[in-house]
Amino acid sequence: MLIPLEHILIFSTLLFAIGVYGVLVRRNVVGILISIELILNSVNVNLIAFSRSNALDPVMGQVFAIFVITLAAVGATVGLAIVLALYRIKRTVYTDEINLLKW
Amino acid sequence: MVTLAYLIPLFPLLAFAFLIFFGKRFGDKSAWVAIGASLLSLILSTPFVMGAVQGQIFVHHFEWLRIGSALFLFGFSIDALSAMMLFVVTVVGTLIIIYSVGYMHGDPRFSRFFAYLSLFMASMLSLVLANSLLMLYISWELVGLCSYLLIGFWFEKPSAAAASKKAFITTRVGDIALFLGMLLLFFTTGTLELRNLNHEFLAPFASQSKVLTLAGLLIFGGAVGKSAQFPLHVWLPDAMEGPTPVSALIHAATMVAAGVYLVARSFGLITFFPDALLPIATIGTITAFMAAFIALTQTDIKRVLAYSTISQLGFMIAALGLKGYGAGTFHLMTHAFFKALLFLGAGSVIHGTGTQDIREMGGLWKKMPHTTFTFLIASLAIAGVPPLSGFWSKDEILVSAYESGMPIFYYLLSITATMTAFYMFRLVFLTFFGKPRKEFHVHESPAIMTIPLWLLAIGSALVGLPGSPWMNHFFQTFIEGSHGAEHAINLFVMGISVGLGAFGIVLAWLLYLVFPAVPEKLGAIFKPLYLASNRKLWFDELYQATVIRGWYALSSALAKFDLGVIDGLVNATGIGNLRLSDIQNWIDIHIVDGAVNGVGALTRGFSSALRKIQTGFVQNYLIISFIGALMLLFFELRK
Amino acid sequence: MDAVTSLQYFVPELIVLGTAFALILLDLFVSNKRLLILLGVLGIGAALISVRYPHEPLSLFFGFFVLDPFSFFFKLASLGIVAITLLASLAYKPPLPYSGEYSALFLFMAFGLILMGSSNNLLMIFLSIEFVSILSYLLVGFLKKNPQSKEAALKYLLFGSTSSGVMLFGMSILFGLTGSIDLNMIQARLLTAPVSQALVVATILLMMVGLGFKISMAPFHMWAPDVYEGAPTPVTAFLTVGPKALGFAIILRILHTSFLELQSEWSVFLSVLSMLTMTIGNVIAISQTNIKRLLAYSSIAQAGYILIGLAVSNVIGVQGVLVYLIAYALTNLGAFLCVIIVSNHFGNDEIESYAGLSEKSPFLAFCLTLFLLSLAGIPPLAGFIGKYFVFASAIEGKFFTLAVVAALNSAVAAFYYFKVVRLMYLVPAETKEPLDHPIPLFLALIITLAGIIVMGVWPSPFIEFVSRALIL
Amino acid sequence: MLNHLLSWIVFVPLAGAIVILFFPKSMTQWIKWKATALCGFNLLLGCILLAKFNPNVTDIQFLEKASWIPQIGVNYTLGVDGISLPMVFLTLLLSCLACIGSFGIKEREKEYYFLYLLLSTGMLGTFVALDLFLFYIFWEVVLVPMYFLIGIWGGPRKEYAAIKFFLYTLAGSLFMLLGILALYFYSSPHTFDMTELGKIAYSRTFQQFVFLAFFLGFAIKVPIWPFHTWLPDAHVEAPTPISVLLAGVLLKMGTYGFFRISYPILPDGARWFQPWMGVLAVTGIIYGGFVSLAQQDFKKMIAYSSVSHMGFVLLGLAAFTQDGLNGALLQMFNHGTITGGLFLLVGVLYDRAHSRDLNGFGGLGVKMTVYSGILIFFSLASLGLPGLSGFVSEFLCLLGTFQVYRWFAVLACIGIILAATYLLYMIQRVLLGPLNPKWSSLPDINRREIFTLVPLMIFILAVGVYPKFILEYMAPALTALLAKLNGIPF
Amino acid sequence: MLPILAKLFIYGVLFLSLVAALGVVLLPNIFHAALCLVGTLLGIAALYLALQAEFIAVVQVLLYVGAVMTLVIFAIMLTHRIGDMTIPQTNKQSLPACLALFAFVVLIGGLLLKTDWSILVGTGGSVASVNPPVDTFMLGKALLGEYVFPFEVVSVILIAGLIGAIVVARKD
Repeated sequence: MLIPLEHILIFSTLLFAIGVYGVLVRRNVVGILISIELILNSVNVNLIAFSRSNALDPVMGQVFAIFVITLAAVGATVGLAIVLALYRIKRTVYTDEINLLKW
Repeated sequence: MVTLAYLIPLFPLLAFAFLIFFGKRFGDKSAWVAIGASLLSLILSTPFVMGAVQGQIFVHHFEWLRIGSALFLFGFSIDALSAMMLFVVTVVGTLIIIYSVGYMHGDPRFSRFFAYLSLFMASMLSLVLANSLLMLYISWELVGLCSYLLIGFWFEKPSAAAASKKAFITTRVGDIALFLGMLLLFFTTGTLELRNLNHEFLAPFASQSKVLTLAGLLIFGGAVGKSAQFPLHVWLPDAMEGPTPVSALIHAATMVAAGVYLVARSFGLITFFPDALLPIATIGTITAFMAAFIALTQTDIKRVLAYSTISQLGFMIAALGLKGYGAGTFHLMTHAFFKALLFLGAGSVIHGTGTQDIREMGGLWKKMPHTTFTFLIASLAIAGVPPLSGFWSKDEILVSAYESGMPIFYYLLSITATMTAFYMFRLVFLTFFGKPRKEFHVHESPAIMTIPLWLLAIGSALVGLPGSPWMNHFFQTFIEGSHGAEHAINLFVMGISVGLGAFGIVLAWLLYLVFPAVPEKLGAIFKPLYLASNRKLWFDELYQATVIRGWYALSSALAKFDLGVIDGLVNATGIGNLRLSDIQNWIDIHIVDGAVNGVGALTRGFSSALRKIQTGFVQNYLIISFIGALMLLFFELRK
Repeated sequence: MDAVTSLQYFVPELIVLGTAFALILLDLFVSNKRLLILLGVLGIGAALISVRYPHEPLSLFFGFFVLDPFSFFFKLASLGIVAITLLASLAYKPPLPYSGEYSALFLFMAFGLILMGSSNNLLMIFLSIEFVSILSYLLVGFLKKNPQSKEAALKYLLFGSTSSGVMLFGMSILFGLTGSIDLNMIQARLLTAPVSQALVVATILLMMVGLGFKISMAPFHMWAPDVYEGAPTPVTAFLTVGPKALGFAIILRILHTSFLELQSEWSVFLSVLSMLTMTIGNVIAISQTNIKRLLAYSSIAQAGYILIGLAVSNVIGVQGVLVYLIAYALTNLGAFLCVIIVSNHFGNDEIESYAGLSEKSPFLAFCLTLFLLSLAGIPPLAGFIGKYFVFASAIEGKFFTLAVVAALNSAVAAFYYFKVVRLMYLVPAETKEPLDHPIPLFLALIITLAGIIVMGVWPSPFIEFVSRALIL
Repeated sequence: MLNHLLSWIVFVPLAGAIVILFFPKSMTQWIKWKATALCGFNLLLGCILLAKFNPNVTDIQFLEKASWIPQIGVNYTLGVDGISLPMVFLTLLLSCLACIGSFGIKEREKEYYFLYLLLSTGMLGTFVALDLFLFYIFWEVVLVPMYFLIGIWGGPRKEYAAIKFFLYTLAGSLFMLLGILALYFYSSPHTFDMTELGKIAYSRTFQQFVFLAFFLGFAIKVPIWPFHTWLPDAHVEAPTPISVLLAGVLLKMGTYGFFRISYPILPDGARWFQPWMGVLAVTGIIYGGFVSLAQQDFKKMIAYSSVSHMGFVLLGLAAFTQDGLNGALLQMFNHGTITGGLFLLVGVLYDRAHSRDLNGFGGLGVKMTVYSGILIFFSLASLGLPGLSGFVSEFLCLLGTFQVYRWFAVLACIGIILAATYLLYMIQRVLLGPLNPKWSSLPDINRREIFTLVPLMIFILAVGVYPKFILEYMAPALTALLAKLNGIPF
Repeated sequence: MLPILAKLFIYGVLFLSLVAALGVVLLPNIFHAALCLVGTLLGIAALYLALQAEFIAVVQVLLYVGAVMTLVIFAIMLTHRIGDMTIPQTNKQSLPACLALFAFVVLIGGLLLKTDWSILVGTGGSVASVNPPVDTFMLGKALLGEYVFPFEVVSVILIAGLIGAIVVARKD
């Protein structure tokens, strides 16, 4: 491995944090969805890194990562479908304008 | 055969039960049930009285209640004192019931009246016969109940309704004292049996004199309530709201005397722990004097008699307190007769004139000869004119006071005796003599009323004789048993007493018949004194202002407290919950704001900027959750 | 066990999947769409019949699907819950669009729930949770032209995806720490390898974010009221019960398989969260005016009670989680069935609509009252048995503060449950027009009602069932 | 049937309730009579129970035991002893009378009688259950019908009163549940059986805590000052027959709990709490009396008088003496009959006048002679007139207390005076004085109403005149209890 | 020399990825943000290559950069309000989010750094590469062998998700 595991972990943690930040502050729902992709990617980075170093079975982490990517795709699909459906009714993609349900 | 004594109170009780359920159907005839019952009691009690006169004691009891080691026996024990009371209650009671037939004629609740009277007879008889203090207490309360019911018999009158309540509650204060005294006695000596209240039995408990003195005083407290002694005397004058036969029977002859009876009953206890004697004598004397003083200026015929009763009861109590056991009980008996007679006479007058105000009466003697004559006999008796009954008994009391070694008692009681003679004859002169001050269609009462009057008059005249030297102080020997004191005649006291009595009568004659204008002037001159007497020393006002008002004020204050504070607290927690809910809700609404404040780490300006954020905003939820998770992380990793 | 031999033990799941695919196909040909939902119910029924009690634990598909009494319990629970939900959906008004797909999605959901109950490694846990979540997002947003439904779906999706992202992050670190995704192996590795306990606890917490989201545990409960309110009522009924129950199953499995040695760590924060959850749920519920929202907060509070058993995690506590889940599932489904009938009639879910219900439809009011009483934990109904178990576990485990807080909470809870009861019985109705009870709803209502009464009066078989399920 | 007499007694009303559920609403007459007949039948069973009961035995009789939820050690255990028997009988009697008294209910009869019978089952079960779990279930079962009975058929503020009653009691009973669980888990082997638990010597601190938990549950039910505020509201708003049961039976459940659970199982805790019991009792007696005096509402006055009278029960309990315990138990019975009767009487008046304002009446003694006679009778019994039952029990309570806490007994006597004050004040305002013309056409009490009152009067009089006959049932069991309390192995 | 250059290159890529990620969350124009995401994803793919996970790298590029980004941009185009560029793209909770995340990074990062990962694998070296690189063949065998069950489950999820997505998003 070219770089120490710790550095990769720091990278993924930062990526995760940035992703969460995006989720927390992005007004646009699509923006939030792509921020979630950042989170999932940070997870994948971890998984791949660990599968090279610590895993009992090197395949394990990679397979996990593949499934994560797949489910991220499904999640994105479903999410975008819902966003589209909502946009059709409310003509908005801004979270702070989606507040019929409250209290 | 002895158990027949149970029947004595039972007959009136059955009469009561019969009358209360079926009385209405029998109308005027229902009275005869009551009369029959009390006659039966009278007849039944004769052998017991006779036996007691011969020195026999009848005892019988059964187990009423047993809780662990505490055993309560009910039954009767008839000794001299009970026999004397039995005699008085049955004789006077029967006569008064007969009299009532005439007096209550035409009343819509006629049968009810006799039902109550029967109940009273039953309770009073069981009080007299009771073998234990507990049973006595039970009967004691029951006579109180009858008194309540009968005072309020004409309950449509608000004053009667109020008076009955006042009577019951005031006496109940005394009853509580009695109750506590009873408990104290029970837990100290382990017995409530009245027969045990003698010196032999109490001897082992001599070391506990403080407790038992207190017990004695508490028992006396019961008598204070029941016998209308100072300071609980206020109920008795008001009790005159009841029908007059009731006043005669309950509030003159029997029930009020029960207090005296109780003190006489516990005489063994009181004398064994003599510290209690002085307070008793003092209360008695104060009552006697005070009541006589008030009686001087009353204008309501029954009220005069009521205060007179209080005064006479004070005499008896004082006598007992001055160790004049024979004197007190003797006066109890004589007083029962002449005071009953006085009340019945007054009843007859009221029946005839329709008023109770003596200022409106006058010159009734022509129209009501029987009433007048019997009334006069009774007045002479109470004024202590020899050889009528009152003379002998009152003289005994004065002798006791004289010999007590505390002259103040003697002086006060003597002055009281004078006042007694004065106010009684003021009453007699104003009512029956002089000129009629108002036109009435006066008529003499029917025979059914006058016959009891006459019978009682005979009694009033003669009942004192057994206690006179002519019969060798038979009564005193009888009542005090073998260990009774020697009775020498104190001629000095006797002379003074007769003189004072005569003085009172003459003074009354002068003031009310000869110079009828003088009393008013005197009243004006001694205005404070007059007012004090006329306004009954302001006892009612005082109690109203302090005790009663305080009582109700406390009550309403507590009620408000209950509604406001305790309930309020409960509701407040409920409201608080709602409030908390609102707050929580509000947090949900202004999530960031709330959370930010909650975290307390973010700047103020930022918080005010965040306030504008709308609700239902998913990223608010997310950040809350995220911060929550972070806090958990801190919480877990702080170690 | 390899994949082919595993299939013989996989019959119920295959039936469920087969029915689901069949429904998608049949949707093209069958015109009576209600029939499709009914078919879904029948499929579930068939699956239920084919379920066998595993006398010895089996690891199917190379250990990716475990068949043990615990998963058996949750399999039955999942199938039952989905069946009742489908029955409830049959009579929902307005009729649900795309009934075929709807029914199929629910069958997939049943499969997903079974997977959740049978997962024994991080990968399957992630997959099954994500599966159930994705289906849930879709079902919540199933109503056409209904902004609330779509909004709820979106909120659910955003919250859910983020939470599973956080959970995944935790899982990835755990994977790094132990080198394995198998729960048993993780436990073994944690015992032998010199791992930093702080980091392990941190990963537990990160995973609890995702799992806590599933069971609507505070502070990850915020989505629940909005989503429950916006979703179609049968879906709400399902969501308050199904994913929540299976969420508990997974938490139970993870904590008890991998992290039993760390119990002193997690039981503290779980008991704190338990108190927080029930208090928030109960207190906010008081001021609600919409019955669905009220029940939403109530279900948050109920999760708080169940968490007691989990936090204490003694034998009676773990039993309590399952017993409570049965009771809660029956009761909450029943309550939502009543809500469906009422909202079918009034077209809204306002609590005011319940005024005088006892006059219009005495049976319905009676049922709803019993359900609410059961939720409040009044004996002799199922809810009390559940509450008894969790209280008992707290007392036995000496979690006295927790017990007292729970007791106080129960009293508070009774207040808002009785708010509804009050309206039904104490407030006169404006009209006397009776409500109609569609047969499938009525049937489901009878099942749940009988369930809570029988379980309350004679809980023995249920407890027996639960204690058998806990032979892990 | 005789082998399972207690089960019959408990579940006959429940069976009746379920049957009623299946009858159409319109058959009101049928439902009404059926419910009454059931209550009467149950009372008959109660008489058989009374006849078959052996008063000389201290042990539990008519014991029925069956395994119910073996996994958590719950048994179905029923039985009566001298403590519960009077309560069972009282419950049966009042249920029957109040059922007849319910004929005045004119709306939603089906629901009413269903709930009424359910309530009966709950009350009876509470008194005969010997398994703590079962006890708790019956205890809670009482709450729900009560909520509805107050809430649906009550007065103007019924909703508030009903929910207040419900939440208050529920909160208390949840603490009791915690106490029950603690008893269970700290016994070995684990058991809910009250008799078995009575044999276990728990540590002192444990007993104190658990005693407090139970105390909360019971104190709210009794209600002991200051937990009493639900009572006036509930009483005032409840319909007459329900007030009767509330005062007559439900309040007894709380004090019964002390007799059945707190005292025998937690004697150390009880001893520790003894002085506070006394203080609360005396406070309740005086406080209740004073507040009662200030009331304008007839029912509220009687409600507060209940606080005062139940204070005597507590006082007797606090005494830890033979007399005190006997007095307390007897006072429970007597308060049930007396206050039950008073509530029936208020109901009679309310049905006619539709008012309970004490100040608004006056002079009814003229028009309603029989009524006033009966009212005076009950009032006198309530104020502790000797010869009537109230006196005997108050006397015993005071007798018991006097040995231990002399000043408490003295202070409690203020309560006796207060009782006279507020009751006579009530009589004065209602019956005496000039007749208020507004009420001049009120009919007197009718036969049905008299019929509901006469049995109570008979009991009041009988107990008052010769209390031994009822104390004979109670005394042996209480002797055993006292021995346990004083630490004598029994 | 070469390893150092490679190292520098990798670090540079990682840095740029982070910058691009920041762009994703910070850029006001959502379209730019999406493009930034592509950058991040490519950077991560490069990292995978460096970790010798070629298959994953390829999947990353194909699936993410290809499919997902297409979808995203498609959605942006469908829902974007033309001329709305002035609307702020971030909400007002950026500061608390910032602080919270800073705390999170410090906390978790600290824990991660404190952990001695080398001990866990028992090699003692600072740069641990104990596992051999996984080639595509091994992955394929695993996916259709040991991991066939999750693989099939994912396929079911995909179907169900797609059907559901169509139903939900469908115009009617």
